[in-house]
Amino acid sequence: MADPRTFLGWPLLRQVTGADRLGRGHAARSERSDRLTPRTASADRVVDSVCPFCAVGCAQKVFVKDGEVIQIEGNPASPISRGRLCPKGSASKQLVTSPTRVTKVRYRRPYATDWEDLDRDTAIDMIADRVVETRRKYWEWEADGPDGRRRTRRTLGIASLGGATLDNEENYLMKKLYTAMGAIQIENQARI
Amino acid sequence: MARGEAPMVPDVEFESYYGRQIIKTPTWKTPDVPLYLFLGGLAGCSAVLAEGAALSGRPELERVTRLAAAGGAAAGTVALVHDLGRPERFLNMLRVLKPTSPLSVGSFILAPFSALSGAAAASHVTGLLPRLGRLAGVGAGVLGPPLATYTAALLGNTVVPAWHEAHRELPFVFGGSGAQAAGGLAMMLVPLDQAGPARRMALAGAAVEIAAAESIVLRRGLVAEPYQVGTPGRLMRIARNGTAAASAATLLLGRRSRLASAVAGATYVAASVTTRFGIFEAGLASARDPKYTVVPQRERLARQDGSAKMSR
Amino acid sequence: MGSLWGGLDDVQADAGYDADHPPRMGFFTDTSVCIGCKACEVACKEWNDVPDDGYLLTGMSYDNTQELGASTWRHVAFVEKPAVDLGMPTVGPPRDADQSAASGDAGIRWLMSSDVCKHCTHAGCLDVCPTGALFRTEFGTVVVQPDVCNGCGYCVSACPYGVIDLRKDDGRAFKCTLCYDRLKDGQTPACAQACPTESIQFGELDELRERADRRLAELHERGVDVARLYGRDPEDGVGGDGAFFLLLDEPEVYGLPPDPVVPTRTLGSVWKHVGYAAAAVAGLGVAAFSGRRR
Amino acid sequence: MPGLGTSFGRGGATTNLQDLSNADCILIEGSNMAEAHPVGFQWVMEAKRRGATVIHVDPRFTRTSAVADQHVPIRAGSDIAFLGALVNHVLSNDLDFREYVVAYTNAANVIDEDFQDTEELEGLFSGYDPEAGQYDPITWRYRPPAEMTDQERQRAEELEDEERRDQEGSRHQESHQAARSESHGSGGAPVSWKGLRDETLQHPSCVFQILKRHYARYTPEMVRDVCGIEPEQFRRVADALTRNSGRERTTAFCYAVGWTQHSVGAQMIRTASILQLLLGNIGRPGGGIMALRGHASIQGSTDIPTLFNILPGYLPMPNAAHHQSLDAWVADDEGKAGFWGNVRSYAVSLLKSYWGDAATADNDFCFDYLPRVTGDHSTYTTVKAMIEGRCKGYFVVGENPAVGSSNGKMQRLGMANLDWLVVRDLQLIESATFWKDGPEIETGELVTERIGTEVFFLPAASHVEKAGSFTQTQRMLQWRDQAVAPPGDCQSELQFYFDLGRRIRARLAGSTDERDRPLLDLAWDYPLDAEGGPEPESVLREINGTGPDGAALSAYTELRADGSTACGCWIYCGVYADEANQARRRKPHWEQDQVAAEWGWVWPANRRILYNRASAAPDGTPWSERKRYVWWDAEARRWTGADVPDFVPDRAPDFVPEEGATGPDAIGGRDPFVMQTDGKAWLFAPLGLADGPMPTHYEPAESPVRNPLYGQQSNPTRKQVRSPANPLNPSWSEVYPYVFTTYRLTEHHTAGGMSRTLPYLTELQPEPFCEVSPRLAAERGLEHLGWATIVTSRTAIEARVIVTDRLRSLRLGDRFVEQIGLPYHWGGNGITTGDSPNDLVNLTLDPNVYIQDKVGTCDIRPGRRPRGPALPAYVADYRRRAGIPEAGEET
Repeated sequence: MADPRTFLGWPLLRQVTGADRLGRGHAARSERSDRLTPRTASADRVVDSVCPFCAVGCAQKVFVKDGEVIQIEGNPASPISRGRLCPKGSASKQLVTSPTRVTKVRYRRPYATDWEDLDRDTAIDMIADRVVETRRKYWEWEADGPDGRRRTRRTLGIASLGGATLDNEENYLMKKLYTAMGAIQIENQARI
Repeated sequence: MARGEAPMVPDVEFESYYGRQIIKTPTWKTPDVPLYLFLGGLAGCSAVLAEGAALSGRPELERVTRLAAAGGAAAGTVALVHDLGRPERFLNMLRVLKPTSPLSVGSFILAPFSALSGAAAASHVTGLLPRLGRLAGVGAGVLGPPLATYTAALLGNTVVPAWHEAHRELPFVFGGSGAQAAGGLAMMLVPLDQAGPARRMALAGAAVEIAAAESIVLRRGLVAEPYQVGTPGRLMRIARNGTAAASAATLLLGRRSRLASAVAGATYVAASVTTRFGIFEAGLASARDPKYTVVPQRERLARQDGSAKMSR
Repeated sequence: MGSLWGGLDDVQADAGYDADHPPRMGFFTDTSVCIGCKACEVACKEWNDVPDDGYLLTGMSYDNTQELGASTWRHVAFVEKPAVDLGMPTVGPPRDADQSAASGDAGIRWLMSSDVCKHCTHAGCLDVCPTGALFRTEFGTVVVQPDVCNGCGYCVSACPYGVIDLRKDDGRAFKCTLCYDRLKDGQTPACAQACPTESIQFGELDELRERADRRLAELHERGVDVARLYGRDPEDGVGGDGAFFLLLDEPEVYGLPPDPVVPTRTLGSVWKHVGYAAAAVAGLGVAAFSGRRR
Repeated sequence: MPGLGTSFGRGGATTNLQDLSNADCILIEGSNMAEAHPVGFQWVMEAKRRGATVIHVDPRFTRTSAVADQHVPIRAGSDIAFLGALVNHVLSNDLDFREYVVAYTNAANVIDEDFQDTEELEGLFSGYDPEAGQYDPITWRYRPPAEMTDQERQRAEELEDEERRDQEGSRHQESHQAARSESHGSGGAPVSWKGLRDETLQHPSCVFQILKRHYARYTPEMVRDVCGIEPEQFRRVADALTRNSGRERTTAFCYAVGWTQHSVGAQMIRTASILQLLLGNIGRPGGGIMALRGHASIQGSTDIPTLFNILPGYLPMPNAAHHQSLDAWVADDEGKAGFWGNVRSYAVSLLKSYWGDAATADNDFCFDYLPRVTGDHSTYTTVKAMIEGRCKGYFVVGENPAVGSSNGKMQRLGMANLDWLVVRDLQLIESATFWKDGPEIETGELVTERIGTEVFFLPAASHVEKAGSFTQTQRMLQWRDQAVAPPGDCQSELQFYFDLGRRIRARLAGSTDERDRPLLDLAWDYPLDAEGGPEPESVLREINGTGPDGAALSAYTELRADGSTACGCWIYCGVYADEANQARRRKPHWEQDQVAAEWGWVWPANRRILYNRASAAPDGTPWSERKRYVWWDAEARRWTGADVPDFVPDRAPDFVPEEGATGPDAIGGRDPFVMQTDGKAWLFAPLGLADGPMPTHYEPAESPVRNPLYGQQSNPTRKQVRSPANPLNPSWSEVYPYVFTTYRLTEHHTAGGMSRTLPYLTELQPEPFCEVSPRLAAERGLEHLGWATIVTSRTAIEARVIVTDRLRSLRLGDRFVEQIGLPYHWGGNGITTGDSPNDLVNLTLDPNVYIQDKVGTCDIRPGRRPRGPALPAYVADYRRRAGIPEAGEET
């Protein structure tokens, strides 16, 4: 309520002098209630997105303020979802701003009992080394087929799982790189 | 007319959502609120006694009752503020005056009463500004009865079945109980010769309280059940018996034995406190079991022969 | 002055708003199309930053949320009932009627309903709130002002539906605000926007009531006799709800009171008896001194 | 996919979600749509509001059943018996939409005289090789047309030799078969000619009569004994379907993993396809088959596959036994009728987008750079390879096999035997921490200090921290803009894999080894965005394809085989038409009609309902005013209507292709299924499916009952993963008497990584539970909210018990079958944890797509499961009592 000390702000006065004699509405309003606006009204920008959970493809509006996601809700313009979301889609803000999200690389040494830190650049270098090494070690030019040895030009040492939650562009680059690498044991959720 | 454990009403058939309660259990904390109910009654009636004592020249009685009024009001206010979820915002109680809210009306009774009874007691004790003190005392006396009885509206104006059904009797229970407490306290602390009015106040209050309380407990229908069974039932019986005993002692020995008067007074006060706890617990019990909400409402609907309460 | 119970056409005017106030907004929840997905529960919490309140498997069918409260402003109830007491013959081939309430082979009925604050025409919580924290908004909804509420808890005992409650670690009372901030910006409340099957419909209360009447007639015509409206009648014990329902069973099956009444309806009698009692106490006081000297 | 692919020519949903609102009847089976696709379900409710009948067939009474008009409880895994009986009902009562069936399906085609049906061979088709466990489809072919031109006869012999060489030559032709079946995601299986047709449907060997005989024994009484469905309710469903089909009314089917995850999964979808074709609902508004995909972009991850047996656009991965040159690789389909006939231009364009300028005509456009497959390299076989130490490095990207994949123990045992493992996800999922707190650590089967796997956990960017496109269940590509930058070390897969590729190429820069040419010649330079990753829209543009002048193409018909065009995925060509990201279009639906063609982009060619030529009668006029959709505009001599016509735009309805025409020219005016080599929808599939031309009921690998229809108990061509870690429960065993089925809850997401870590979702469904019927609860002494242990020969898990009438005890003949429901979201990590039901599941795979049978048998006991080493002992004791040999050779 207005600071009781400023006599004029006292709601009781508004109640007695105004139309809200029982003090159940207009007289009882606080300044905060008068100034109240939705946080999305002050967003820096609204970005068009799509829910990451299931394949219905509900369109989402992502409100951003000061580089942070402040709200994710359905986009009424979508002919598929008409602005609606399910419980998972409605929890998208919590998904992307979850405090338990990992934001640092974790590394586990062989036989170790716990994680340790590792900076990302080094980690990707180490992974690249391992890919090249494992590819070389398990490279196979030919394999026995029903009609004798046939050229296969591949490695069975490297496998990959994943992508139904990923973008088409990501799946494309992964398949392109793996294929050029000769890795063929590539799979994703289409199989489970 | 001791009432056994067995409820007066047989088990009833009704549907519910997995047996869960429909209304919320009141969030008022015990002992804060039952104590506040008692202190309000004590302070209010003590202020009335104080005025009587001042007018009839009973200095001992006046001193005790003025202190009781001021002390009771102060303690009550502390209990009330302590019960708040955000005690630091207690002043918001005076933001608006809402006749639809007994607690809002009550705040505008308690606040001035506390000030006036405090001033009266202070002036009486220190002797400063006697005339102003007397004037404050009169004010407190005037606000006494409302302070003692508005708390019944506080409970009566809820959806808690046990309280709401008893909204006609509760004011008399609280008023009587307040008088009984004020009288009792005075009987304890005031010499016999000046305690006559206290005794009479206590006796009359007790009579009113017992009559009103019994009409609640003995009421036909399910909603009286919380006052009969379990802890609330026991508390109500203890209070009633205590009050009755105190009244008997007062009538027989009240005027002659200082000790008897004190014991009776104490019993009166104790019984008054017990009544408040009994009524408070009965309310909680009636909120926790959905049958006390559903069955009476179903009966009410049936009585109106299913008129289009709900358009089919 | 202001009316205390019974029908009331313009709740905003009654609360002191001038004539150009917006129309009264509300919810109509058609539980016959609710699929129990709880999107409303999550969307509400996500928008209003309502804290999560407990991970407990209750065994109450798919309802682990249990009830409305200070940290649950939307609660989807689940009731599994044998289809037999449908008030309709279940033996033999069902008519082509819309059997949305029943599985065609008389096996089972699974009722689902998203419960919410009723934003009553005569709101017990609003009436008893001593600080004016609870107030009637320009949209006719009932909202707690968190900067005013001091947690006295009186509203909790005055709500006939058991909706509002104090939040344990916060002390203040909380409940659905019908997204008061979104309404100020012309937006749809978060739960109504999320609801996949538009079981929760938001709009002007008058228009919602007409829509509900049409839907009820449509269901009755299809043989779903158990359908009834709850809280639509402006003459009921709370003067009609701002958020009313189409149910498929008795209200108490969903945990709703069959005949809710705002306590304020009997306040007159309450104050009258308090007055008598006060007078009695005063009388006692006088009598106490008028007798013999001792 | 092959279920739809072989039937209609494309492996995607034939319709879209909004169109369901035009249906007069909707059958939802193998799906719990209200719970798994709640927002899509609004369209079913829209149809219901307009008076449509909604039928839900599901082992459990779910939230879909609650609002359905009819719930039909069915024994999990017995769908083909139910659907087959519906086919039988339609055929034996002549309730089919005859004009549609004769014109648009291969009902009239006469099949080879050597063909023998399961009725004659006790549950097997002709051509079964018991030793290899595979079929030789040669006897399933169309009988050649009476008179054939010399050219046709010569072509026929040529193809026949090729077929014979294929079959005899390659014993291990599984992947050939699988690749062929899976590759019909787009482009039906090739048959050499249009075959002899008897449009009166009387010829004893015509498809129509073969179907009649095949399903003759699928009677309502048989359905009661196999599925537990009362005949009276079966008839109600049959009436609802037939009453709501034909010229004036249409019925739609919706299905999801309830059909795909079976050892006969593809055939379940085939039965639905046959039924919808007989009822004449395919290609029409309010009709079709809505394949409800699970993950956000599962359709996308098969169109542009991170899968072992296909390349983008369903081009098959070259097979070592057959494809040692570009010509050999495209020979199977080149020249056949239908758009799939242009496969060479699609293949060359893909190679150009992979290897750019290095791919020239004289080096077969770098065809030789492609690695070749030699059989089944699916995930379960790969995991077996890991356990046997043959696979050493593993990337797990946005997936959680430790909980999501079946036989979880095998997954973890495999990962424990790797050299290195890279996991990329938002949260620390069970697949990343199995070495620390996996179930096997508790039982002692694995010891942390003895697990040598080096594990890298790299945090991923969320869907709002990267731009990109998903392909949704209705084949729609929708673009997401980037809202905020990824926090900390998080990065998108685009950034990670581009960077990884760059570093690998740097390490091989100087190499002269032939092995490294594909990496060094890879077209891997993309314009970079602010964060240093490839510009996502540039990758989409590459997928769309570019012409000789580098400009974005607008239709796959512009692709050329001479290397002048490049295209990352031919079926997505058009998504970047006019140099604009069509997937990013957001025209509000209130500014469009219900088809809403200007929102996002749908493959192929932004067509929303596939095969929509069939929404018009053979003469090109709409079947009815009520169901008008696409029709022939005689004046403009073009097909027109509410959607992009799925036909050659200016080809008249009465057009008859000349002899020997190939590719699109061979499509006749009455051939709506333009991707099929004979332009007709296949009731009978002469080729393309590993387990038979017509769906046949077989019991799941683990079943409580004998197959009442045939001596053949399970799918004869099912793929068994033989490993000590994958023992099978013997069927109709008293030790494992109950059936269990796993499923999802609305409140959680698949393996739980994206929902069990969120408070708002976890509080809605906080603990793992199993659903049992009151009768089973009484039989086994299970208490509501008490604990239960569920055990199979793989392992035992515990879960809280929910006793509910929604699980019905099904009466099969003279006995009861009890089914136990198990939501599978839980695992060792997250706000609430629990055992993973997928640990119970055995690995018996569908021969076409290698998906596991999610149904199995089990036992259930009250109380919590044993802890520590006592658990494997408890499970082993069960195996012993069931007579399963310990870790020895599979019987």
